[in-house]
Amino acid sequence: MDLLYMTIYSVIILKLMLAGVTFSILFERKVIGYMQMRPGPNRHGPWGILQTVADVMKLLMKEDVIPRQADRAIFVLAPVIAFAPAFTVYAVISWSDTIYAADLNIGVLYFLGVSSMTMLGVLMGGWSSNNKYSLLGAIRGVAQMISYELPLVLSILGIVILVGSLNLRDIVYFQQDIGMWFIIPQFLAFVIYMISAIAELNRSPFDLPEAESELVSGYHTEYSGFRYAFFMLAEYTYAIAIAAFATTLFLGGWLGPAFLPGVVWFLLKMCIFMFIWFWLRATLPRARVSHLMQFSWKVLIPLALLNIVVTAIIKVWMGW
Amino acid sequence: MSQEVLDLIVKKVDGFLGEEVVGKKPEPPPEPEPEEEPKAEEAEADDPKAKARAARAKKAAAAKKAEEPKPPARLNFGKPLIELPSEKWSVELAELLRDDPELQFDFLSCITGVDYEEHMEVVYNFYSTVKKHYLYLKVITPREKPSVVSVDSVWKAADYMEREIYDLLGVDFPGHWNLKRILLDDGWEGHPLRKDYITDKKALGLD
Amino acid sequence: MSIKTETMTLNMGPQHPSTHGVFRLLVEVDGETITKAEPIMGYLHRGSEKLAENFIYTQFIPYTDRLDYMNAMTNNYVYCAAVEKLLDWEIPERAEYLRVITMELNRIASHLVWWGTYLLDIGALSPFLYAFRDRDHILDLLNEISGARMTFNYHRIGGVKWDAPEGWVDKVKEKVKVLRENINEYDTLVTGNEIFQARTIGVGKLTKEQILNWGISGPLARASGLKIDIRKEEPYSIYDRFDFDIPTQEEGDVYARYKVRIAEMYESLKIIEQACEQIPEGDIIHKKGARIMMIKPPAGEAYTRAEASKGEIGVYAISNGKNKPYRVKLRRPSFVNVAILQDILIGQSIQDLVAIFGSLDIVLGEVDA
Amino acid sequence: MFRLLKGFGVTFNYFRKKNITIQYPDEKVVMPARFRGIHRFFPDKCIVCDLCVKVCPTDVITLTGKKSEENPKKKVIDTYNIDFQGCILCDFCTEVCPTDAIVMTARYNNLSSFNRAEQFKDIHWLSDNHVYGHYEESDPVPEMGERGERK
Amino acid sequence: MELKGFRETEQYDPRILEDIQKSVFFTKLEQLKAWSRTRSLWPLTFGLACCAIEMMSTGAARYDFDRFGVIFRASPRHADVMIVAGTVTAKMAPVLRTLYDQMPEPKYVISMGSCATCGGPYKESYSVLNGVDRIVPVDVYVPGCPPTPPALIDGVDLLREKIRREAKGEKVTQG
Repeated sequence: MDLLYMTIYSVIILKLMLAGVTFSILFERKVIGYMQMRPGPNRHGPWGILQTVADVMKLLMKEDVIPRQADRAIFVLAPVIAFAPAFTVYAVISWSDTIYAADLNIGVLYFLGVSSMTMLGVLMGGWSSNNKYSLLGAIRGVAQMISYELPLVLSILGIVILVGSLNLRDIVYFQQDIGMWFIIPQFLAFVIYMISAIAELNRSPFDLPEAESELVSGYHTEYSGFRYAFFMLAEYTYAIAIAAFATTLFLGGWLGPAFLPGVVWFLLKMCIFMFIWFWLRATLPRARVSHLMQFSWKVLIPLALLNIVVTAIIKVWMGW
Repeated sequence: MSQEVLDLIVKKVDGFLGEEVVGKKPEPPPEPEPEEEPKAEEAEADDPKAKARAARAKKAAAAKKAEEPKPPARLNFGKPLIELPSEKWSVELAELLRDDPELQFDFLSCITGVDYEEHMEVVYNFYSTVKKHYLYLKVITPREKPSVVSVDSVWKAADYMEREIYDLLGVDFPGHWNLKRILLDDGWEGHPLRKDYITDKKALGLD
Repeated sequence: MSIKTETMTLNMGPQHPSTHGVFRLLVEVDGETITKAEPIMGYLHRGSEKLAENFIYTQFIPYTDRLDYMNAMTNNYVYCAAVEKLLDWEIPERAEYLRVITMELNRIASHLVWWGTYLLDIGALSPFLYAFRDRDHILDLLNEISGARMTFNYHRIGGVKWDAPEGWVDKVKEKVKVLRENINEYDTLVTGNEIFQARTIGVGKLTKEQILNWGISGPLARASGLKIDIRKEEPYSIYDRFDFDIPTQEEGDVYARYKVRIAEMYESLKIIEQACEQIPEGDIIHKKGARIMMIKPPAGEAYTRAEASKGEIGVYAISNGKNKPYRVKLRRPSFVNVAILQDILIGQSIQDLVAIFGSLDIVLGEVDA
Repeated sequence: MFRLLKGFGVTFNYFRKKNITIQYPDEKVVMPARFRGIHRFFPDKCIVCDLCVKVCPTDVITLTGKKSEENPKKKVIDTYNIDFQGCILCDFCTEVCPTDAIVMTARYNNLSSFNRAEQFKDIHWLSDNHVYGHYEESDPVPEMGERGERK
Repeated sequence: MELKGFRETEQYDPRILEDIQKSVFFTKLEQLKAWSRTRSLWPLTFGLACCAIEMMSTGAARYDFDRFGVIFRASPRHADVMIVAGTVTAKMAPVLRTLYDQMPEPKYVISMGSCATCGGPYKESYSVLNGVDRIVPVDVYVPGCPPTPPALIDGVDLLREKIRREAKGEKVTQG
């Protein structure tokens, strides 16, 4: 019986995710458009709803070009490796009190472990397409990934210490008990988490792996048609996953005043995160790779360690 | 003001070259037979015939003045201009122009290549940001194998400009560190800015 | 034991998002630091100088628009000034004022395009859109007076083509106020931004000797402390009647060039305001200049220089008395400034390459003539 | 860090402001009266003086004149065509035309075509091109004087 | 609306045809594909000269290309229309041809400006290719030097018209 529930759940989530990605791409183009005094896509469908649908359909029908010198097997496998972990991560996220898939007691560890595999897809894509720009993009992606995985994990440790368990649902319940979202006591951890999450997603101002102006299109320069669509799908699925993860950790998942059901609260908070990322993309210039690395090793990791020490002291002293 | 600058330059360059190249006065043209109009007739030049004759005389005088040999050092629109044959133009003279405390031509503004059917000319425009004065230097080379000493070791600005003149006019610059075509394709034959270059688009496959 | 590494040649080919057109840069890279850089050009060489030799004098004016298509007015001006020097004509007052106003407006538009595309290269998306909004304001003004958006073909030998439609000068005055506010807003958006400063301060330094030796002019030279601006060195047209100063910086790095260009925009606004006050009435073209087919300068050669937004633009016009120029040489600032790439890039890293190249403000129509 | 956040303020209040886009196909773009768009030809004014053919840098104007019936001395225009694929809209032809026979309208669009031949416009097309940009005939045709012509 | 897909329409009762015309949104698969292709035309940033700046100002805030789903892509692999904006010189022609070959199949070319259409002001120059259709099949020619942004938007609309007509099986004359 549980297996049936799981398969139906995963099929529904896959469909919702495809719709979610399409509309978040449209949402991004509209938000960035309005920030630049232009309406963004509005001619195809009311408010441009059908725009990304048309984009995806067109990409599916494009000719599938695989460069001759490219390493065929890895070239084909790279988008799948990039998408699969980004999607399997949804098993752990609980959308509301009742709607959730697996109540793993090592939820946080599972999330972080699986999500660090997406970078493998980027590296494979960059290396196998036998193009100097994508190789540079992939190498930069890996360097950025390694140096921002640490502050991401360390910043979450603060919460794990307070809650005492890795289970995501316990974290939300804990926030319900103390009646305060973790963003207030753990504000430093929240800032560190946000910055390293942006670096994790390769989004601006850390979008070095696919820096349009320097490396043509970074690691997915040689990908065309639906393989490129797959990479975009992986990128946005992973973005929605990180937004969901951040809401459960810092903004108290589905908690919220009763007049709206839990799921709606959860989705609203995710949209706030998405909006902030699009806002960043519209405003900030791109950071240099060397600054990126220094910023992570010299600033974020010490701050994260400090945060852990302070939370440990508070936990023992306050006896939460 | 620019007249003294011209004399100063002429003194310096001749001093350096050791013989009167720039400073020599042009030998007077063969004695022109006197055919000036008597002034009196000019006065009542109201009838059209006399006025036409006066206009024609004025134009003839201007034409005569034009092709009588100009002195190699003169003022061209208020700026000193000197002419040198290509053998006299050397890197040491260029360094003199740049490093001499009175001249200090440190800014090489522009180099122009010109193809006059009988000879070719390379015109250097100098400007001194310190002394705020100018110099036009024309180097004349024969048309068959035009070659002018390259000054890119003195002013790095000359590097690309000389390559462009080599590319479009075919003037060779011995001493240039990598003299090859800059604007046209490497396999291009002929130098387009020469007067005898026929643009045949069909042959080039462009039409 | 040292790992045996060999250098990789990276080809920023003719079609690359941040090369502002068709410019190829062969870069030898050892890891991320550049060891050798060789610009390859000529992908847009259209041979304008050869065409000039079989046009009458006025027919070449639209071709000067297409050299530096960001700053077409100054190109028009410098070609017309060269022929006027050969003819030694007196230009009527009102024509000179209209020339100065249109040139300064075009300089601001050119700096705005540079500002927008430069920040797009560094990664910020929205400044590009704000810059083009303001540029459209200026282009509408220039469209009203000259009839075209970018290739104005407005100056004529001996003056300008048309008088300003009535009410145009007041429109310019309002637009100057709007532009001043917008440029202040750009300062808050970008100049203080820490990420932008981290990317530009101390990158791509140029010393005074390098500048003079390579013949660099314009904002690049002024960013390294050299106070040379042809509007002050050799005041052409009526620039000696306006009081404006020459913004310079000392460091000579990419951030200094950025600040010099932003300051220059304010100076141009000042010049436009003064010109709009003092503009007199009168005819707008020399009496013999109206018939454009009859212009036949006496034999001679003349070199005129002007301060374009990229640097010193010069025309060396040689005429042999016929109505067709014998030779027109265009001294293009981008062509001279691009040579510095071989020197400035050594030892920098690839991400700085885009920042340094953007700060040179190269326009390919001008590099390849 | 503070200057970084001011940047966010700038983009956010653009987010609130009305956007400045001209929804082109629906809203029409009004070009100034003096805009150099597609030509308009007045056959009766033309005296076949060939000046526009001589002055055009890209020689896109071709015309043939014929003897007029009333007085054999005068000439009347027979065919007059402009090849818009080569025309660079430099407006020299209208400048040299002594009788203002060829004039530039403010029409800037819908001339793109599938093949190059369609852009070769003959005398009939040019003379009834009184659609200025998107103004219909009813809109005031800008008179010569108003455009500040320096005739 | 004349029903192209129905072979013999006589033998049906006219009232039925009436209903079909009114109610059924007739979607042959080909027209559906054309619908999605016209709605998202991704041009390759291929700016050569002055026309490139007009193309950029078409992409800017005032005449927004993004409304039509037109995003400028840097890599030829992602692009499906190539707007040749500027003068194609002899040195640039092979590069343009390789870029065109690198683009995946349903690709179109818009020749923007008189330089790309027939060499424009530089027709007699020694190094300029007279018209880009010597090396690449061109779908739409946009005249002007440079064409104003609305003229470029018209050109893209015309290309859309061409894709729709070809989807209906009608052969559109080649340049």
